[in-house]
Amino acid sequence: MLTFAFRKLLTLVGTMIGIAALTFLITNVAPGDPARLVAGPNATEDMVATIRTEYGLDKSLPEQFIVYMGELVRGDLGTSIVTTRPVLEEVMRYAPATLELVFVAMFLGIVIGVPLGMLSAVYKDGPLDQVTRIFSISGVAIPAFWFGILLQLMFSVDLEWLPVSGRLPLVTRPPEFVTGLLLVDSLIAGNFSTFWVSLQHIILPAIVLSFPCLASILRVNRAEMIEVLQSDYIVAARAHGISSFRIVALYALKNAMLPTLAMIGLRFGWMLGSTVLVETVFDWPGIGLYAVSSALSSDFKPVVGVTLMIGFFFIVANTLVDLAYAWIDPRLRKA
Amino acid sequence: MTAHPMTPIDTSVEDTRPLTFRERHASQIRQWRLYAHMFRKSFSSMLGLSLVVLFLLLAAIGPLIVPYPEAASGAINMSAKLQPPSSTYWFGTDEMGADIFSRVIIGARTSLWIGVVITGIAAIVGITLGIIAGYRGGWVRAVIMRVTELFLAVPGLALALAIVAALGPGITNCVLALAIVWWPGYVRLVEAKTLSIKEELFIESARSIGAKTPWILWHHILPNCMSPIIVKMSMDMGMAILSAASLGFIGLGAQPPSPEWGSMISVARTYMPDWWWYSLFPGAAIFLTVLGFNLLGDGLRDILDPRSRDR
Amino acid sequence: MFGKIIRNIAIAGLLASSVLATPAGAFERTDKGNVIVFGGRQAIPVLDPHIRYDWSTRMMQQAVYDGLVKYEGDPAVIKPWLAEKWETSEDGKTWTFHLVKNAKFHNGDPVNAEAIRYSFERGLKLNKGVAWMLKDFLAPEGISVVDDYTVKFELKAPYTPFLSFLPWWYIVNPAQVKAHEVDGDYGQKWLTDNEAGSGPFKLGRWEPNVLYEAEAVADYWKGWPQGDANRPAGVIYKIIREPAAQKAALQRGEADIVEGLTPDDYVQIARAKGIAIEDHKGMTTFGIKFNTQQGPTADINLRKAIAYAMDYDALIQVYNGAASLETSPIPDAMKGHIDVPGIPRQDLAKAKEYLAKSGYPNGGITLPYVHVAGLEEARRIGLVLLDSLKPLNINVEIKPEQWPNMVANGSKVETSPSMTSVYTTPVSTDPDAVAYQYHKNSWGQYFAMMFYDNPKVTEMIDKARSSSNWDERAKLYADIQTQIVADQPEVFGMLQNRRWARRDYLQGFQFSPVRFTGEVDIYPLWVKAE
Amino acid sequence: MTALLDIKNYRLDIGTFDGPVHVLKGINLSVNRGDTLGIVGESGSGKTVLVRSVLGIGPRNSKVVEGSISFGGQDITNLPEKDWTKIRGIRISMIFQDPMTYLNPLFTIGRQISDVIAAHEKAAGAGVSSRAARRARTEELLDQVGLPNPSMLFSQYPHQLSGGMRQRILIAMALAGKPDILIADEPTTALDVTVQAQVLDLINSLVEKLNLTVIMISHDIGAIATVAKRCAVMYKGEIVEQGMTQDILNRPQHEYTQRLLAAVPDIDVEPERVAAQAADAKPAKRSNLLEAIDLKKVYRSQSGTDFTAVNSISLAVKTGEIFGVVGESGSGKSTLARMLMRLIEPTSGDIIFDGQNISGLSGEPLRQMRRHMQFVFQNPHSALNGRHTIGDAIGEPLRIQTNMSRRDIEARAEALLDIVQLPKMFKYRYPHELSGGQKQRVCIARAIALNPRLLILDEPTSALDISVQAQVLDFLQELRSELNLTYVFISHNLAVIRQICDHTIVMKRGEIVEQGDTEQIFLSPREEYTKALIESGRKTSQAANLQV
Repeated sequence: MLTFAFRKLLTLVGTMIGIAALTFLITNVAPGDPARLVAGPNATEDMVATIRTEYGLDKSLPEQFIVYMGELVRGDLGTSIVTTRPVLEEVMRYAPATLELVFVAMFLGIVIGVPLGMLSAVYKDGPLDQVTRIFSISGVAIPAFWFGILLQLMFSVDLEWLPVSGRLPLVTRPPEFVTGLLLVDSLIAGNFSTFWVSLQHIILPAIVLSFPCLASILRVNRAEMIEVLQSDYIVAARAHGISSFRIVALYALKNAMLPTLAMIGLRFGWMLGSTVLVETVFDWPGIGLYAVSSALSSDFKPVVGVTLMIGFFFIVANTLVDLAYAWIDPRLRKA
Repeated sequence: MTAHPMTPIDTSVEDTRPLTFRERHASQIRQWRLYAHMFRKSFSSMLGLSLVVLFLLLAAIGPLIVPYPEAASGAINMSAKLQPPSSTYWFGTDEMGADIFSRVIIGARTSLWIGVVITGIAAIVGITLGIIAGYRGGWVRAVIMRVTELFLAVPGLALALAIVAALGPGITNCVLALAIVWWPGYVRLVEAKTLSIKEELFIESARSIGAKTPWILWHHILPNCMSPIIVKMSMDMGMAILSAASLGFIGLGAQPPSPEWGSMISVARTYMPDWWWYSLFPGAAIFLTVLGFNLLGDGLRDILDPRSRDR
Repeated sequence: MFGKIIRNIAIAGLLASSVLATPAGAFERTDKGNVIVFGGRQAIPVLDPHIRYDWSTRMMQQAVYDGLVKYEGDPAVIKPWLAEKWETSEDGKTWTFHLVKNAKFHNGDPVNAEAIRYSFERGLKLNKGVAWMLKDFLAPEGISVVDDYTVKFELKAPYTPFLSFLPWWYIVNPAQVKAHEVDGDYGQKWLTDNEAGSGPFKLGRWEPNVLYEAEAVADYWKGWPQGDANRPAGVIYKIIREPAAQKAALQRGEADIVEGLTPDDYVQIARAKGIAIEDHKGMTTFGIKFNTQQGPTADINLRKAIAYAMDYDALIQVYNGAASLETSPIPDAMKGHIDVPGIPRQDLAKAKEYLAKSGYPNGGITLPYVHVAGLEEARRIGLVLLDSLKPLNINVEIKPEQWPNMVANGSKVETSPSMTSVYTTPVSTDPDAVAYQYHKNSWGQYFAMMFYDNPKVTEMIDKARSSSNWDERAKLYADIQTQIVADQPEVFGMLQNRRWARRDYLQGFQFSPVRFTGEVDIYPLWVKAE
Repeated sequence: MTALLDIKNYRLDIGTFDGPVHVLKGINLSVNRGDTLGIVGESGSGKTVLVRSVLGIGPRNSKVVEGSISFGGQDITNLPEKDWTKIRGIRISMIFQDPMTYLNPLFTIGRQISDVIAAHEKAAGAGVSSRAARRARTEELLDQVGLPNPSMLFSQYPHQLSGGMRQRILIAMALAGKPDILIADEPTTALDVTVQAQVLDLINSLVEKLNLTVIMISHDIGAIATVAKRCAVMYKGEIVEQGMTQDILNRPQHEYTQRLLAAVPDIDVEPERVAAQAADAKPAKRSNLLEAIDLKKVYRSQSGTDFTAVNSISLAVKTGEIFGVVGESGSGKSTLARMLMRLIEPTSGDIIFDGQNISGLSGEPLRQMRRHMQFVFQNPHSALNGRHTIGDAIGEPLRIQTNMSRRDIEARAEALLDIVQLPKMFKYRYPHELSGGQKQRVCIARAIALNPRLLILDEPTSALDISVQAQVLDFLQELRSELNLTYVFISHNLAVIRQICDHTIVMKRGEIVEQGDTEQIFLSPREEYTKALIESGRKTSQAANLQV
């Protein structure tokens, strides 16, 4: 178990360094000059040079890379040239918002996707199956940004049921910082009205984010359920008189959960990536929005930092999935 | 264990006359008829096929049938800007007075191009690397798979965003960036498939008659990988179009006046909700196209992937 | 129509939703009073007044800091602020400012001459943000404290526009800044999201990428023009990135004033009840800059041909009429502006005539048109240009670029594209602010992407900026304008109007053209409750 | 007395794309309380479909055309699902074929059995007993089927147990409801020879102890004969013959039964070949075609431990003979065969083919060498690429190894089909359209396409039905004399080895236990292991010893 953890950790570190190198190189081949942006429109050449020197941009690319990797090993993600703050600090500030969104979306995806997948497997090729199939594939096919805007128009602008964007109303002060997740923090603080309004704010972006994920969870769960339901041990369970409900909801589901879990892990990373779009539409102050605004101002350290962070969460999620695998599947426990 | 439904061929009749085409290809004909039969039975598959056919048709002849073909090349008519849908302008007009119907239809060609190029590059690179990794093993596989995992650990859209932001906006850069992040999916698919096929007896059998590695890869492994690849490519056509549109939406996509759907929505979103038609139609076009390719892929999976084939 | 359909579908659900429905209230009321909400599209990454300025940043800087003087009104005039009066020496090199006695920083420290000296020294030494305005003429050593409330500036050379830049130099409290200095950084790190000012507001909540709150200072040393009873409790600058969301927020009363709607939105929303549009002629010029040194556009006849082919009416239509055509490189609101006779207007015959004289008599070339990615109007103008040049058989390739990349490319003759769309807002009301863009020393700057090189013009500009005689300067600027138009280094476009949409209960809005597009002086704003 | 189970004129169709397939045609069968009935049939005979129909878990898309099944006087032909819960698993229960796949891998043994108990209690309407009570009952059942240490087994998972133990657990599960009828579906097929015998013994003892009514289906007449007093023979969806097992074995009436019985290789019959050869009396001192010297294969697992699959084996195959290799699964015989072909690289040792040491060959010379040695695989179903036509498969060696034109290859492929006695039109067919025996013929055709001198046959018949097995074996012998081939023949089936091999080695855990002339080994085995092997072979796959 210890060697397992150690190997995981080693892969994690290796992958992180790989991602850092990859994104650093990609973002730095561009001709863009962020220093000039920061210096302001009228800045003279020597003013731009001041900033370049301050952020080490006057060095050659390989030098910058070595410096960056050196900092990275020490846990320093560099400094954003636009906000002049350490990237790590900013990423940590924005990460809870993103995680909260992703958790809620993932929750929706699992809570709706798994049972629906189960039902359409049981009623395979029936009308319910056809409907969920089109519904779920619509989920993958719908452009998230477009869908988000439609929902905004419908529920916020037209019906005025839900707020247009943001995490909290303007005058509501965020609850005391514990986890950074407003839903959790407000409950800890015992402030139910804040909980309620932050729930209202998160619901639309979470739906948009969860829709494609829900779809693939549903598809995988359905496919696996169909296969498991045809497997020998299910036939045996039927032959031994176990009730259909128990077979489907316990025996088959547990087996079908393995690939579904893998999909959830995969989709977790995908969701983190999609926050780039959803957070833009809903002005959700998370790392996705931070990445987009940084990318648009050629401020690349935050882009690399966010990519790293997403990679990190993704790997962590997949490690958790691996552990869940071992927990569910006794055959893997010895490894 | 059910009885094998396929009755072995009757060996008693031995005919000396040359066989007709139909007889020689009886097996394939039956197979295709079976596919067609299974495909037709599923409403969603047929819906997908219809959408894809419609899309391909529009991509092929779109510019010939639209009322204002010049709308796609930047003709402006400021006096007719932001007109709601009418008999003159079926989908209304945009902020420069261009006919949205014409632009959406002609945009199909752009989208098709985007989908084909991204999927094509990704598939060629991914299949090649995947098959090599799966068959060769050893350090070759280790290197390929490490790089692949690296790419897979970063969400594609975020990485593509970084690449396009670095290369500068534009449809070519967009396609390039997406192709760069797209191939690892194929590597993983093909590598896994190759690993399992490699263990099949017929591979050993081919080796025992002295087949060289390229022959085995080309004649034995590749054809057996094709089903999931075809399914994935079909789905990816849609997803690539969607991703390109997403980049277009962020403002990194096609340059004006090119009628790319994502870029159209990117502009149109600022005209919401009062000029709703502007974003509705390109959005619907993306949605239906991607839906079509995905439903088609899903239908193909049902008939091509033996795991779900139970009749 | 779309809205109606949804509304009908949803009517059934309305009853059930009464729990969810948030009251579409007006301005936010807190127990301290009304809070005005400003919906803006861009963030305020760094508040430090000597590091950075753009419209949103400067709006907030203006709220929490004071300068020696301040621009107010339309046309903009320089008003005494921390300095109650000032005088200039004969040779125009020494400026002496006398400070008001009652000004104090938010922590209670008095605003004295040392604070002024320190702030200017800080700005110059950091060599960022506003430094460029004065650094060529003022060294840190040139600033001296005469007495507690008198400060003296000695310039290296006479510089008439000196005063016009001073409103943008805000005064920080040296004691507070020094207390937060880290590694001799002049308190840069601390001032990023803290303030040490004396302005009418102090900082409230500071949630980057979400909102920035300014709380009114009850006993602001200069008092409140709207009266203490009307003065707001504070102002929240809320980031709303999407124009559609801005519009929605305004309509729902979640924001009291927004900027950055599309031209069509303004037309549309003006009809809505309870909403008023602020529409003012601004100083921001739009030009399509040619690369006059390299490529096809080095040919003046081609430049003229393009200028005559341009559909100028469409430029105005892009803004739904809320713009006026440039009649000179210098905007109308600026001193010394003249209407240059014969500035090109659309005339295809003339365009073809010039084209025939150029190196491309039959067209057949493709010219790039670069604009800042995401700038909607610039993109649309690109489409107008593309359409306008079709009769000349010239094709236009519209290329959106990220601002830093565009600037980087535009800093060298070799990489500068043939045509670049550039909006320029002069930082002061002095004509030198615009004229100097056509000076050879400006090469490499984004507004000088045309690499304009006319020694005669350069000489005239140098002469005009050091002269303190206005009549002489006015004549020089008239000649400069005429000559630049004749050389056609750019297509002279239009001056777009500055627009905001606000709730009609929001009072005290004061426009000043010298501020940036979007920037509002929030000091005089107040809410008139029914 | 009415029969406990009565099947009358039962006809069942399965709908497929090609139209309905008549899976069961007019089945008449009745089982009385206390009966032990065996159903014998080869794959595709419909025996599994039949017993599953009795349990109401027949194939999807099936349709009862005619007839009925009644159980205890109640018609259960088209029983609704909710009524089945009172019968399935409680009054009729089933032991499944493959212990590997019929246990849910994610649940403990105890959980799975006590769930079955709970389900039965619920169906009986008596209310579910306590967890502890169920545990006690489960452990009792485990004890009953002869499993040691039931309380430990209770919390173990299926993958921690051996195949034989899992089969016993399946039996325990089937007994959980004290069923009226116990159906055993090929309960021994997936097990090793020695384990097979034990499981059959267990079933026999349970029948005796619990007075069970048993229906056992199997393709193995030997297994049926061990358990069942009565017996029915199924062929292509029909029962061709039924009666007392003894009678059928001794006096088979139907032509198919006769054929089936004749096809069972008999371990105790001296092959005709020996007599013939003795008569031939050729002194012919034949040369060695293939020699292996000190072959060794060591696998290194990921954890770093070594596993020796083949340990220092030396052998010599003479030109023209059939060289037998026999051993249980895991004895290393397949690894050995593959090493001889250089399909697996030996860790050490030499292989000499026709006087040339081929263990160091690589690249082109190795490819050339492959012309002379060919391999026929155990499982013809996976040895052919499903995407290639038969013509392509047979032509492939020619396309790889020769410069023959397309047309010549076509002609040669047709000729080869002729040699393996398949029609020419098969060229255009795909493997999945062929039966197992036909596929194995195609594999053989492919193997002889290049006129090799040596064929290595790795259990060429074990994946085939018995009647087909016999045909293929006959055909192989014919082919050998026709084409002058030398065989290395690998099998776990001693009867088959005795029937055809001249010289035999017996392998156990990667080593040769005994070697010598085949007849010598069978008549007077020297080693204990060989003796035990022959003994268990006699017990299970041999029906003839019951024909007393």
